[in-house]
Amino acid sequence: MSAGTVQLFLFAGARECAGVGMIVLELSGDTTVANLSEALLHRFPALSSARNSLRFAVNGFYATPETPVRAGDEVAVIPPVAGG
Amino acid sequence: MSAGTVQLFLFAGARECAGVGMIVLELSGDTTVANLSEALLHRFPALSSARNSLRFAVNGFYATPETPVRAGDEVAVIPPVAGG
Amino acid sequence: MSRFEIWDRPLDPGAVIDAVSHPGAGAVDLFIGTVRDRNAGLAISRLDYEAYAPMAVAELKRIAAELEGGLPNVRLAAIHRVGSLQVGEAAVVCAASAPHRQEAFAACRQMIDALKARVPIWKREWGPEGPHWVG
Amino acid sequence: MSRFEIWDRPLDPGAVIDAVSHPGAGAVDLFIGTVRDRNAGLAISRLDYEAYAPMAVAELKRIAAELEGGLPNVRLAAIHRVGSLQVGEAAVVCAASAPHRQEAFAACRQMIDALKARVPIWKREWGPEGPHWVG
Repeated sequence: MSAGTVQLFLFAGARECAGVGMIVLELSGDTTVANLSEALLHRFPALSSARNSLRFAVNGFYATPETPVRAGDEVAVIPPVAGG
Repeated sequence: MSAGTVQLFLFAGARECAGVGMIVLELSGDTTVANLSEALLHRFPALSSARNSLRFAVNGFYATPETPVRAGDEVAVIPPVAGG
Repeated sequence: MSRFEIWDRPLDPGAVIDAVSHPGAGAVDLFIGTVRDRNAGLAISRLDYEAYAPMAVAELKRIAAELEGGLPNVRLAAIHRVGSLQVGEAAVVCAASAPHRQEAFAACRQMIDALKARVPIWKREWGPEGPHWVG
Repeated sequence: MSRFEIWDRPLDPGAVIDAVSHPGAGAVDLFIGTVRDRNAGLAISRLDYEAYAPMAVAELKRIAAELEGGLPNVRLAAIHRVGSLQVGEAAVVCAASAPHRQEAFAACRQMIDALKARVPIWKREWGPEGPHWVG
């Protein structure tokens, strides 16, 4: 049981699509990246078309859908990167 | 028939081995790089042990033993290169 | 001292060369990625770069640790710029040093390939039809 | 403006980068060959470089023309130093620019490989048993 909140940061096209760079999500019970992804897409349906290209990071590491998320974690939505 | 002289430059180990950096050779009749190589080794027997590793250049281009040499040409003895 | 950084000012290739140079390194390979005047046939006027900076630095360090594990005696460094860049400006500079050139070339190449695949940095291209995010 | 030169003073990587940079080049690869503190297991205190300078410059230009013929849109430059160099000093700097990084890496690598095989430059190594010519 992980109650509390996490900060979820959005970047680049995902940020522009959502219209915000950070949201705070409430955790209820055991939560994974997949759960947060669902909550995010529910809140911002405009992100749905990009959903297959989005990756997530938890505390600065790339995560899988199964990665657990706990109160106080920093989660990030990572659209396709294009450095260099 | 190419009468006259050519300048022959020596570099690096070949220069040290011969003890000079430049010699002037007399041409007599049709002359090739092979002829100059023979004349050079005759004059500096100490170069003989390195003869298989020496290359020659005529007027700034790598030459073959058959390359003709004419009066006024600049010939160079090129020991194994080691730039970089 | 290897360095992995995000800068919001013009990059300095000399700083990246210095970061990997040492007396045992006979070879340094440096890569500079610059803003081209066109992409996919379209004229580009500028590029805006954005980074998730703390993770970008951490990911650069993880890439370097992985590569240095496979290529002993290699040292790596990379600095990426963010903000609005004009054509010709450097967006990224990365370098690898090694005793010999084969390893320096291989490590630098692998560093920039991994950076482009994994490091959370994005760019918005300003072309004839306005801006759009690349990728 | 590509440049191929022999210098008897410390090299400047920035000058070589500038020589190949242009608005259509998205990638620059730069190689620096420096004097290592050891070679073949022996401690090195310095290296003396000697060049047949007019032919060395001509041969560098011929190498570049050959490579640019096979890799369109690539630009090359190289400067080699002569004289007495201390450990850590750069003996050669060469660079290639191209629209994309694959060609820049390939051209820079081929340039330095050809330079080492063909350009009339020699070095005398000062090791524990005195000086000897390498090669």
